[in-house]
Amino acid sequence: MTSPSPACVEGATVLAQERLTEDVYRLTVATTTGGTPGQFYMVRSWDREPLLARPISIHKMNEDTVSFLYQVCGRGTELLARLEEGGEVTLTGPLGHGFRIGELRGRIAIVTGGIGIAPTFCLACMLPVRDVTVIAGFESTPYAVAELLTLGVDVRVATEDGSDGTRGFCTEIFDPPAFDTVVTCGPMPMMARVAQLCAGAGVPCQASLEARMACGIGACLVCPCPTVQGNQRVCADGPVFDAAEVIWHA
Amino acid sequence: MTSPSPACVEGATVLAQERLTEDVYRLTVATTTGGTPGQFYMVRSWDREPLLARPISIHKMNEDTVSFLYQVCGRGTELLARLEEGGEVTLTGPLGHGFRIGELRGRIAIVTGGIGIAPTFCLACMLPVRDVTVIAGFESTPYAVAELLTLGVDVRVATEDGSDGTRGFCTEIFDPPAFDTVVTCGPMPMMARVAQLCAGAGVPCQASLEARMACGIGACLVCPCPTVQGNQRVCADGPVFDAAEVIWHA
Amino acid sequence: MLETTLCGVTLKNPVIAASGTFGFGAEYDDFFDVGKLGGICTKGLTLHPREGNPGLRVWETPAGMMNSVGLQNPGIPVFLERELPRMRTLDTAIIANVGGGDLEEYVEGIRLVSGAEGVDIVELNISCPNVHEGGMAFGIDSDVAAGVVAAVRRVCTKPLMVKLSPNAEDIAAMAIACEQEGADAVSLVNTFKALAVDIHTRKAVFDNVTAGLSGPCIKPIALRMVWEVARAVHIPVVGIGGIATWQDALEFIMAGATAVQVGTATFIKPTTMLDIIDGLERYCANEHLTSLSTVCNILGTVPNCNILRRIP
Amino acid sequence: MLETTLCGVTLKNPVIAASGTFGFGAEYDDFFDVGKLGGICTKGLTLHPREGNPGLRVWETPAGMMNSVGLQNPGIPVFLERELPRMRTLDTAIIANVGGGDLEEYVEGIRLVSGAEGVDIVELNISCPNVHEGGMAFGIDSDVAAGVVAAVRRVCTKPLMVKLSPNAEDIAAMAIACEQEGADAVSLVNTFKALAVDIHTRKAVFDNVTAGLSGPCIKPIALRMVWEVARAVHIPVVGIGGIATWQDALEFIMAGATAVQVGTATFIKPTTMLDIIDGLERYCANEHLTSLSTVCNILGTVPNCNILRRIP
Ligand SMILES: Cc1cc2nc3c(=O)[nH]c(=O)nc-3n(C[C@H](O)[C@H](O)[C@H](O)COP(=O)(O)OP(=O)(O)OC[C@H]3O[C@@H](n4cnc5c(N)ncnc54)[C@H](O)[C@@H]3O)c2cc1C
Ligand SMILES: Cc1cc2nc3c(=O)[nH]c(=O)nc-3n(C[C@H](O)[C@H](O)[C@H](O)COP(=O)(O)OP(=O)(O)OC[C@H]3O[C@@H](n4cnc5c(N)ncnc54)[C@H](O)[C@@H]3O)c2cc1C
Ligand SMILES: Cc1cc2nc3c(=O)[nH]c(=O)nc-3n(C[C@H](O)[C@H](O)[C@H](O)COP(=O)(O)O)c2cc1C
Ligand SMILES: Cc1cc2nc3c(=O)[nH]c(=O)nc-3n(C[C@H](O)[C@H](O)[C@H](O)COP(=O)(O)O)c2cc1C
Ligand code: FES
Ligand code: FES
Repeated sequence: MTSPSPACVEGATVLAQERLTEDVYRLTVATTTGGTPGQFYMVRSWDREPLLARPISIHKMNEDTVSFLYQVCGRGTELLARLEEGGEVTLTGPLGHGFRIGELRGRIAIVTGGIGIAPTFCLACMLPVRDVTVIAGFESTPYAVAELLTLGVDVRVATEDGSDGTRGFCTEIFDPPAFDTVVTCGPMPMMARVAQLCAGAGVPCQASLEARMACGIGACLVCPCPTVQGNQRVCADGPVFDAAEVIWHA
Repeated sequence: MTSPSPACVEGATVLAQERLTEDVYRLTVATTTGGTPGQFYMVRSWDREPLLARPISIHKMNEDTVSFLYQVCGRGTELLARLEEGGEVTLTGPLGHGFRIGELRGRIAIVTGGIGIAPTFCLACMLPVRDVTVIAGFESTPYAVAELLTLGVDVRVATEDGSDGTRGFCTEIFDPPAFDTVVTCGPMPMMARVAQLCAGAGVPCQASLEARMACGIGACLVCPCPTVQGNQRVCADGPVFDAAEVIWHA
Repeated sequence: MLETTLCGVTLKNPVIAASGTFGFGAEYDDFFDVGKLGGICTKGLTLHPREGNPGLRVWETPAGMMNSVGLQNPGIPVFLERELPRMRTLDTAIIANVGGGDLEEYVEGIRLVSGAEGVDIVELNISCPNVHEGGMAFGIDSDVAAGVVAAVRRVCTKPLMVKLSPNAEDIAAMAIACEQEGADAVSLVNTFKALAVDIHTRKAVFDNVTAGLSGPCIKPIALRMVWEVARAVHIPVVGIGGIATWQDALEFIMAGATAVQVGTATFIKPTTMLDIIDGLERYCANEHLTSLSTVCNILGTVPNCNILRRIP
Repeated sequence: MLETTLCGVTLKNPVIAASGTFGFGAEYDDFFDVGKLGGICTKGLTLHPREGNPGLRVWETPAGMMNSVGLQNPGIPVFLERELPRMRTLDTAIIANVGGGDLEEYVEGIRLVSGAEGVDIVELNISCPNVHEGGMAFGIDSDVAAGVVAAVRRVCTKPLMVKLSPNAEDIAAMAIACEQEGADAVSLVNTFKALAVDIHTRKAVFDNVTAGLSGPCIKPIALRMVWEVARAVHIPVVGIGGIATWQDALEFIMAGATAVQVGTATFIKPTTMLDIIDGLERYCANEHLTSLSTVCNILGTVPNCNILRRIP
């Protein structure tokens, strides 16, 4: 799968805005720009303030739409949450290199923490249902899980407050030797732990990283990911990296 | 009439937004803060950008509402024009000293240019219809005039492009000796001319001035009006001044 | 919890209205009880009355504004007679901000003001970018500033706080010079010298060409300067520049400010300073701090700062 | 109409991508034909490769952003081998931005770069606030800067443009010093040294404590500096700082800039520079200007500026 070349789409129409939990929303936008799972868009729904667009992963897509699953955690995501059907957003993307689907083999574990489920959702949808196990951790109320279950995906949930599934972190219910390849997305400490577990078990792992961004396309170098080959750009060389190459505690 | 003390009202509800011409709008807001003709509010319908609120005169008011008549001419007024019924604005006011109604005697001319009709409208409404003549100049399509006519006010219109009333400036159809007191509001060169005509004819004239503002309440001194008594503050000492005291070409 | 001592004067809290943005305090009394503020800096005063600058005096910029008021004020004698008595009823610390066209005007002005009952602190303004003579001319070069501070110190019978210009060649050296000449505190920053061009008339927007930039846009630079100065001197530092929220105020305090001044943000919302005070109070309560001094200059004590202590 | 000559090099138009914000040019080629630009400044290059700074590298501020990239670059030899050939296919002027940790690295770096076919102009960066050694340390004091420029001038076989820091003690004196030592142009400003504090961790946001502020927030100050420098020197001045619209660019040109560089605004919208070029073209057409040089430095010729010529 080659990545489509990115475009800057001004005034893309909002088709739907759904509130899934207290602070998690799903925004669906009319655009034909698509992408591959793990790629992202720089999104803005405001004019001048804040200054920069926000990187948000592709959560779902088809020929005419892209959906984003996002958690409100600051000014930008707050403004996104104010959008209503018929509103407009500016999108730049699809950007970055997504999951290397060709390298996923055998039993595949998708280990996510919180909003990390966003990009892995569309990956899970593309893979043969019987090969995939999603191990998803949340602070409290889960989201996006019900839909995966409907699709027949094996989903195992852990919540920190025990309100659903196992109480605790998703890493506690993740048993690397049971899988042939692993994909992970979530907070850095969680991914570091997953990477460590995978390394210990000798299981290849792809991790989708986050970093604050400015350009989003590889020009400004503000989004480094320290790797064994030196600093890579999360936006352009990632966001998906081979977990074994990432220096997790730099 | 003593001025009510000003308040800062956050989240006042927009009751109506009407587009009167290409670039002139009327915004009606629910607020009990009222005021007197010639007073103004600092208005903002945005969060952080632009930085400052915009001074807009009281155009109409009653116990529960204030209306603003405004012309879109930059970022702030553009954002105001985007407001819809049910939207919210932040108002600080009523501010400044309005027209000194007690000093208006005999035949009263209200000479306005363009959007200068905004504050004089509510003044005209308060005065005995038979005493008032409104002499209103516009670049092209007039606004607010039809409503004054309905109220029985004598309105004489001049338009620069001749599309309505007399072709030319309102000052050309204004004959000071025919009046006992004059009120004026409009672009500075126009008001300067009115003041000069009034001075020549010995007719007292009250002029409502404009200046760029920051605080709007008299604290920052960025809105000077040079007068024979030195610099006065348009926001707090005005906006209405005795035209004879203003140094028009400072 | 928020009570703060600034060169011997007790403030209810560390939030002070910045000079030139709060008149003589009475203007905002319609909107809130200004007695809740830590203090009020007067509009910049000069011995002789001034009409200020001609032409446009304000211009908006991204997240900021430029002003060219030019020290319009009624003169110190009129201030003392008419404004000070009214200010004294406001029940907050009074900081008299004094400018001058030459050394003599500074000295005479400060002699008069500092002798007046009710003035708690004198703020020496050597940083106004909007007057041709004096003002910032004294605030660029540390040696020149030292001369003014020394002269003024001799006649000032009240705590003397020197207000620094961000346009100074070396702000830390400037602060050190002020400290050496006997300043009891420094406040910074005044406005940044800036330019706006009217592309239609092809002229500068302001008659003076340049004007002073203030507001949220300058905060990151002002904060850096406050941090540099706080590391350089032992007298209290009052932080100014773009403060609009309690978080902003706390950043300045953590960077070494004993108190803060708020200017432009009051124009955005008259009660901004009350919101800042409330926010700081809640912060202290939530963090179980008995005083903000616990976190004051905390940046000076964390490892990542120490690394840089050696770097010029 | 927009064709511009900058120290002997013909640019299609005066709009140049600023160093560090446009990679080596290829990145934005997905979004528009970068051959339409007047020129591209490379990411800051050093003789030896650099990994850049650890920790967070970007932080948003009101109408601006702070960065702490710290001259991450592959080193000049790798640039010449891998990036330059690709850049040369882009059909726009190539300006090599060169930094260094010490005088020797500057000299060797510029010797190498200026000898390379395809490099049109060398931009000497003595103004990076994000590296510990070198960088801005050379850009504060005019005498220190003069030493670097003189040394570099001897080995630089291409037009030499010196990029000035807004943190310089005296930006006009700095520009004069560069001119005297043989600089063919100056560009300004680089980023402002600024600070952000994380009130939760009670530490500076950046590992380096301070970082460089850019974006619309700095425009009014940058514009003032460009105006001051344009009045002080006879070599061309390239204006940089917060330019986001064609009106902004025109303000810099009227204040004396021969060309402009656009940085942060490209992050807001990839095609910002094309919009600026279009806007300037329309402006020239509407105003019947055959060249922008008609209005370049026009501020220097209007009465209100002359008044101030005598004021320090
Ligand atoms: C490649 C990539 C994909 C992402 N996909 C998603 C997604 O699908 N759903 C989702 O909810 N979030 C996603 N994020 C995180 C998302 O970008 C941040 O939550 C968002 O930028 C926060 O913006 P804010 O204005 O609400 O927060 P603020 O904290 O106000 O933002 C301030 C600045 O910090 C940056 N920032 C803050 N938090 C983060 C973060 N965690 N990662 C990167 N930058 C941050 C912002 O972009 C902004 O520049 C992704 C991040 C990256 C890098
Ligand atoms: C006391 C008073 C009453 C006013 N009443 C009305 C009214 O009833 N209806 C109406 O349409 N306009 C009125 N104005 C003018 C109105 O304030 C400006 O048109 C408006 O501020 C323009 O803002 P903008 O953001 O659209 O324009 P911009 O040009 O983008 O504004 C930039 C800055 O300049 C200021 N500014 C621009 N034009 C003016 C102006 N003519 N007067 C004062 N400041 C200006 C803005 O407030 C802002 O700070 C009044 C002005 C004053 C001083
Ligand atoms: C309109 C205006 C007038 C000012 N007048 C003075 C003054 O007279 N004396 C002075 O020392 N500072 C004056 N200042 C500077 C402020 O006190 C303050 O230092 C500066 O605005 C930065 O703070 P801010 O960003 O919170 O506004 C003035 C600022 C503004 C905006
Ligand atoms: C992320 C980033 C990286 C930068 N890197 C460099 C650099 O390597 N060399 C340099 O001379 N300037 C560098 N700059 C400064 C810009 O070239 C420019 O001078 C500054 O950002 C001001 O312009 P702006 O406000 O248009 O961004 C960098 C700026 C940013 C934002
Ligand atoms: S965000 Fe600019 S290089 Fe990654
Ligand atoms: S706007 Fe502040 S005094 Fe008038």
